[in-house]
Amino acid sequence: MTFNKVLVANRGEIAVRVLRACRELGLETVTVFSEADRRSLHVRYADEAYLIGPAISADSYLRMDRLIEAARRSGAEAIHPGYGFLSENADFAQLCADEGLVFVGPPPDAIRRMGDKGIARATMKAAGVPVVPGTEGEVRLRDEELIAAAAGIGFPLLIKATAGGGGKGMRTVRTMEEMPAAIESARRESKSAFGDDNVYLEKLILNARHIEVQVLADQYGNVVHLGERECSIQRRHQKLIEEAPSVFVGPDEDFRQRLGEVGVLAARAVDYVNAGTVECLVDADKNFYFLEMNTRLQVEHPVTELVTGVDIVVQQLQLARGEKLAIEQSRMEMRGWAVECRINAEDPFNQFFPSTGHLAQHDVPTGPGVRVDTGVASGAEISPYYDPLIAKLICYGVTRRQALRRMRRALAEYRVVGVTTNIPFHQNILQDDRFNAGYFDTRFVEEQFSLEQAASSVERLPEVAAILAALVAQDRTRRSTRIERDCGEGGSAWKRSVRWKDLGRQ
Amino acid sequence: MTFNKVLVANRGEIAVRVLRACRELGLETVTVFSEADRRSLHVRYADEAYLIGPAISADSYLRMDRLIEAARRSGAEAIHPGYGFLSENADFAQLCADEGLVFVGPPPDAIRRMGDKGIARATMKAAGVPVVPGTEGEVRLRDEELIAAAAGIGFPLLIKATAGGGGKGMRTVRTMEEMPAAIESARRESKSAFGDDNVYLEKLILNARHIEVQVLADQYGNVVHLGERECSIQRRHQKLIEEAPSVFVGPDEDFRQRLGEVGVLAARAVDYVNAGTVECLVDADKNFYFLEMNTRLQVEHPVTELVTGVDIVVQQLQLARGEKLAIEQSRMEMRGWAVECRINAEDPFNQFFPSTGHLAQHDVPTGPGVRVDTGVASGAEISPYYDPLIAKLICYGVTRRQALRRMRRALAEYRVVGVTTNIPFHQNILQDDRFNAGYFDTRFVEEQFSLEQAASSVERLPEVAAILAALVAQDRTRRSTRIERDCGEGGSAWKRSVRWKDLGRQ
Amino acid sequence: MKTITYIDGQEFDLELLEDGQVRINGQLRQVDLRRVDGGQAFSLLVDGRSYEAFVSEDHGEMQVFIQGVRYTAEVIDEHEKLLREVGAAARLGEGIFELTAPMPGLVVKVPVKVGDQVQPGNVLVILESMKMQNELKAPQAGVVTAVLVAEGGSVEKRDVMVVLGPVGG
Amino acid sequence: MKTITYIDGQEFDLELLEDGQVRINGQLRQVDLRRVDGGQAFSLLVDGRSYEAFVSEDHGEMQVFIQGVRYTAEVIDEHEKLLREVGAAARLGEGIFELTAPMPGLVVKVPVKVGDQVQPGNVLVILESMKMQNELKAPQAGVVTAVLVAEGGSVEKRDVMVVLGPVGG
Repeated sequence: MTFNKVLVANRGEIAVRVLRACRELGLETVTVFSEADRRSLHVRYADEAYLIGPAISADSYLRMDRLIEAARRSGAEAIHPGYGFLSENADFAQLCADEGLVFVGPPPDAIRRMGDKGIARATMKAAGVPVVPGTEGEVRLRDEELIAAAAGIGFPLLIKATAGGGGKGMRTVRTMEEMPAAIESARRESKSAFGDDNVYLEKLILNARHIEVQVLADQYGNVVHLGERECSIQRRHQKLIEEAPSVFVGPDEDFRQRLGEVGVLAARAVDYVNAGTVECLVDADKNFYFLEMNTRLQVEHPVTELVTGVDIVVQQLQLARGEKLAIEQSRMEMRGWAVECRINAEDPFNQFFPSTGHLAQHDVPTGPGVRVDTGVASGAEISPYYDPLIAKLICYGVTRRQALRRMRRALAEYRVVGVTTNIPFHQNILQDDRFNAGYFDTRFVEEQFSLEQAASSVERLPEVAAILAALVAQDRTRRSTRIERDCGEGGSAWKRSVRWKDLGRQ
Repeated sequence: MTFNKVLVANRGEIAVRVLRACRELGLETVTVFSEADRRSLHVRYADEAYLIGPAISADSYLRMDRLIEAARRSGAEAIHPGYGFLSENADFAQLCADEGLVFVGPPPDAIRRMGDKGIARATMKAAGVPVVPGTEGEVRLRDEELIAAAAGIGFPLLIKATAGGGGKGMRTVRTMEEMPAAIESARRESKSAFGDDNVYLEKLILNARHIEVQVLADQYGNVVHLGERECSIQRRHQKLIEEAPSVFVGPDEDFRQRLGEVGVLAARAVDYVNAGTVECLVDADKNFYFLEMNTRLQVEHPVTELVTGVDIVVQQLQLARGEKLAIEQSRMEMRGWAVECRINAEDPFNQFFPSTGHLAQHDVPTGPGVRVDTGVASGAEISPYYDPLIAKLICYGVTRRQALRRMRRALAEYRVVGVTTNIPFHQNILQDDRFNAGYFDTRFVEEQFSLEQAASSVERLPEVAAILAALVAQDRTRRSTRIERDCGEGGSAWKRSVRWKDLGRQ
Repeated sequence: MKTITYIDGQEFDLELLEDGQVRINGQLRQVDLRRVDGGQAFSLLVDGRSYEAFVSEDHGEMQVFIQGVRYTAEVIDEHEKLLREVGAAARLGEGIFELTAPMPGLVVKVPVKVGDQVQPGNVLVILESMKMQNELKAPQAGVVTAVLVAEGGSVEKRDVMVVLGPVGG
Repeated sequence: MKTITYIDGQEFDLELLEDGQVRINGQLRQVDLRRVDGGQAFSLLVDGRSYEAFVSEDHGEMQVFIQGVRYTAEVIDEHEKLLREVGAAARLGEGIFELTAPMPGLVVKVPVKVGDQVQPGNVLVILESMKMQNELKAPQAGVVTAVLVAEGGSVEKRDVMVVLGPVGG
């Protein structure tokens, strides 16, 4: 079960994150890349890198055969799938096992049982974990059956795709009248996104907060939890800001323990091994309901790392090579506070449309309490083929207040030129009194927060902009005058750059 | 005593560090710069910036009058001196007070009493703090008196300048015969460096480790210590690698407490206020001797911040505005391990000569457990006027082993092009078995470590270098061929860059 | 040098004087601008206030970023402003477009003639400059109402070459 | 394209073939080199091994940094190697220096004549190229033993212009 060479079957910041953990453990590293990613950081950081296909994921990062071939060719003995792509694909985990490769993740059966939401809910219910009331979805209900069940559950409710994720195939329904049309459109979306139109119903928990529990499990039946994360700041079911611990759980250690125990229970119910996350919805009365278990490394794992001191990716690698869990639950404590902002290449002022192009400048903040996990550097191309996450900015403080202060400072230092990012969105959320006081739920961004309104309070400096623009224009005019004169005489670019130093090197 | 606007009377990484703390506290910031520093990060980070003179420190950063004037002009109400420059100048602290400005540091009298090493030693001895045997230096001893005292102290011993620092005016003497000449040269060096030729004698502690204690004190008589740092990895009395806690103190909590109490005792002895550091030499038998007290923020303060969670610069600002110390000694604990490598622009393979020039590339490592404090960015000029410290790379881990692993990983990721740095030195120290095992003292670098020998074990890749050089040369040849052809015909630089994309954008 | 600078449409009269002085809407400011890296990053001091700024130019549009806020900027000289004002009344809302020469050059080809109807993206003039042929295209649909240059002729920067009027106008 | 590449004095025969193949000392390697930012940073893959590398050129000397190690590189073609070998026996250890033209150009001035003794830094030839006058200097002390160009004449790249012999040699 031991291994010395790991293939990272992913890209972007998470590939770099995993490569770093491998390097710290002294493991050799292999990575793969699509044609769009030849210059990416993960290619530059790895000991070896192999091209596996064109930009489209289906033809590269999702090609199991090519991943296995790259592992064979390089002599890698283990594969870390990161998140997304094949990370929750039970068939891929099985294929690795069949090929004699260690899959750095849970056993195929655990992935499978947690992968179908209906089965997962039934399993959890049987294990005594509370689930959101709804149709358990083990069977495929017809439209009439769903409509009949809806009356029992009550409104508002959610229609969700069993194979779904990321908000796809999901509909909120407030009255019985809306049901038939909502079912039809959810089925259609699910069919097109996942190839399966099966849906189930779930009670919509009002004022719910998204709180999740990080668990680690070894092959010998030991399971621990690393406390909770709160990810209620979402937009269309996409997490944007995460923290550990949860401000809602706060100093209620008893509640924290109960949440943690749910995480452990869920992991035990499917004989889980490796790192996983149990997601719950928590209502205002601290009732919590199992949502789903993510059988992989989570984007927001760093906030837990900062407050527990545990390197979750290092743990994954150690657990995958058969080591016994070295963490004792009783000695585990959260210290301080960590907050993560996902820096996406998208325009917060224009419906969060993805922004692509040449990342001319990417200078990340540094200094006390600041961690940045990124997969891009200045000069990178942000392509339209993959998700818009360019970096995770994570700040730590002894208190939530200090962590948020540092986050504000770090966001102000962050420099991105070339693509548009959601940094202004984060800056505005971090100025919001309700956010700072901890009063928010999963609908906060969509229902209570207005970026336009928040942004209108930002100081504008048109006079400074005018001075800058005029000076730069003057510089450019002088420069182009010289180009004309010099090139007319056969002048060289070098000569011009030497002569024109008024604004400094270029 | 309260203030809303702070002038940072420094440059480089420490100015940026202080600016960040101010920003996190919501304070307005002002900074000053010499003509050599117009483009520096500290100028770009501050809300306001004022030119105070030419590159030479004596005409800019050391000009008290201009600093006071800049504070007046900007309306700053407090001055943070950083380290170096005027940070330990009692007259400057007094001048600030006279001008109604808050000096973010200790009272002038505490600076004065700790500033003269002789007085400091006598004060400490009277307070019951052990000092290294030697002449206390309150009086100015003549050569004959020094020679007579040397017999009583025994050899080897050190001749040290009372006004000294950074190894200047310091001589190691092994026999009585060497005394006269050594006194003369130490006096000469001290005279030229500090304008004072007074020297004193100190027993040379063999196999000593440099261990220091961070203290914080408020205006109400409360003093706490934040545990120890070890700084034994030095070269010519210049610290290169620092850690907290000390591997030598290790799990001996009793010893740790005794060291801490010495720090508190020293601070109390001079009615200290604000942050300070008490430096000790510790011999193999855990006897410790007071060396000196640094009455300012220390370069290596971040390692303490990482293991205690205390933001020392924020504390300085809060203490300076008269707040009561909010840290209780009994609740203070060190958690995990932190290591700092000072990244200097100097050539470790050529007698550590300073390296200056255009810093074409400065890409710092990021990711888990990595903190970087720096004052330069890509495009900066490293000038010969100031110290060679371009960045501090600080890594944190739950254990020393993990911190060192992360440091190795981070050093490997660090990219500097344009100036030579001591990164290879750090990489080699971090490969050294004795260093990793914790067996070292202050003479380790000079007596037991050979960079040339260590470097010879580094993997060389001449074949890869050859391939790279040939391809780049080919690219350049093609490019210059085009330049000749195009410019002969009046071609533009733009055209070439559009046509030639084989290796990518330039 | 006097310029008119528009920031998100707001007009500023700007005069760049000697010794780092700038007169903006009548107010004198002490200004110091430096490029701080190899590219688009600048450090700007205005009466001691420090700003880090970035400038990007794309398709002739200048964008300025200061403290995370983006401004669209346009800098013209007084002569140009006058021309605009004179033409403004006539052109306002009528969809008139004047194609001006972005640089001095030689007119290689004019593939349109008066009366032609053009679509956005249609080439109006091919201009050779620095041994490079540049296709200058229609930014909007319209009818060619004037062609002021001939193939083989040369133009100076900002010379009007082709004028488009509104379709059916 | 065939080259001889020296890395810290060690010689490599290198042939750049099509399709990213390189033959180095007889061994075939699959190579993929990309510039990864605007400047001197490269990503190099050699038979799947990934290297991040930096190249800097200063006063004609190429330096290569791979994994924190610095290599001094020189790349010449076969013709140049032959020339060097022929001259090598004669020059070896004798302090002979040949000033070659770094680019095609016009000889503006030759401030030395045969027999002159020069110090390092003394100008030997002023060469105009691309409207720029370049002062080409003596890298070492020596006596001028040959001047092969005349003022007003032109040279091609690599033409020998001035030869220095050892002082008192």
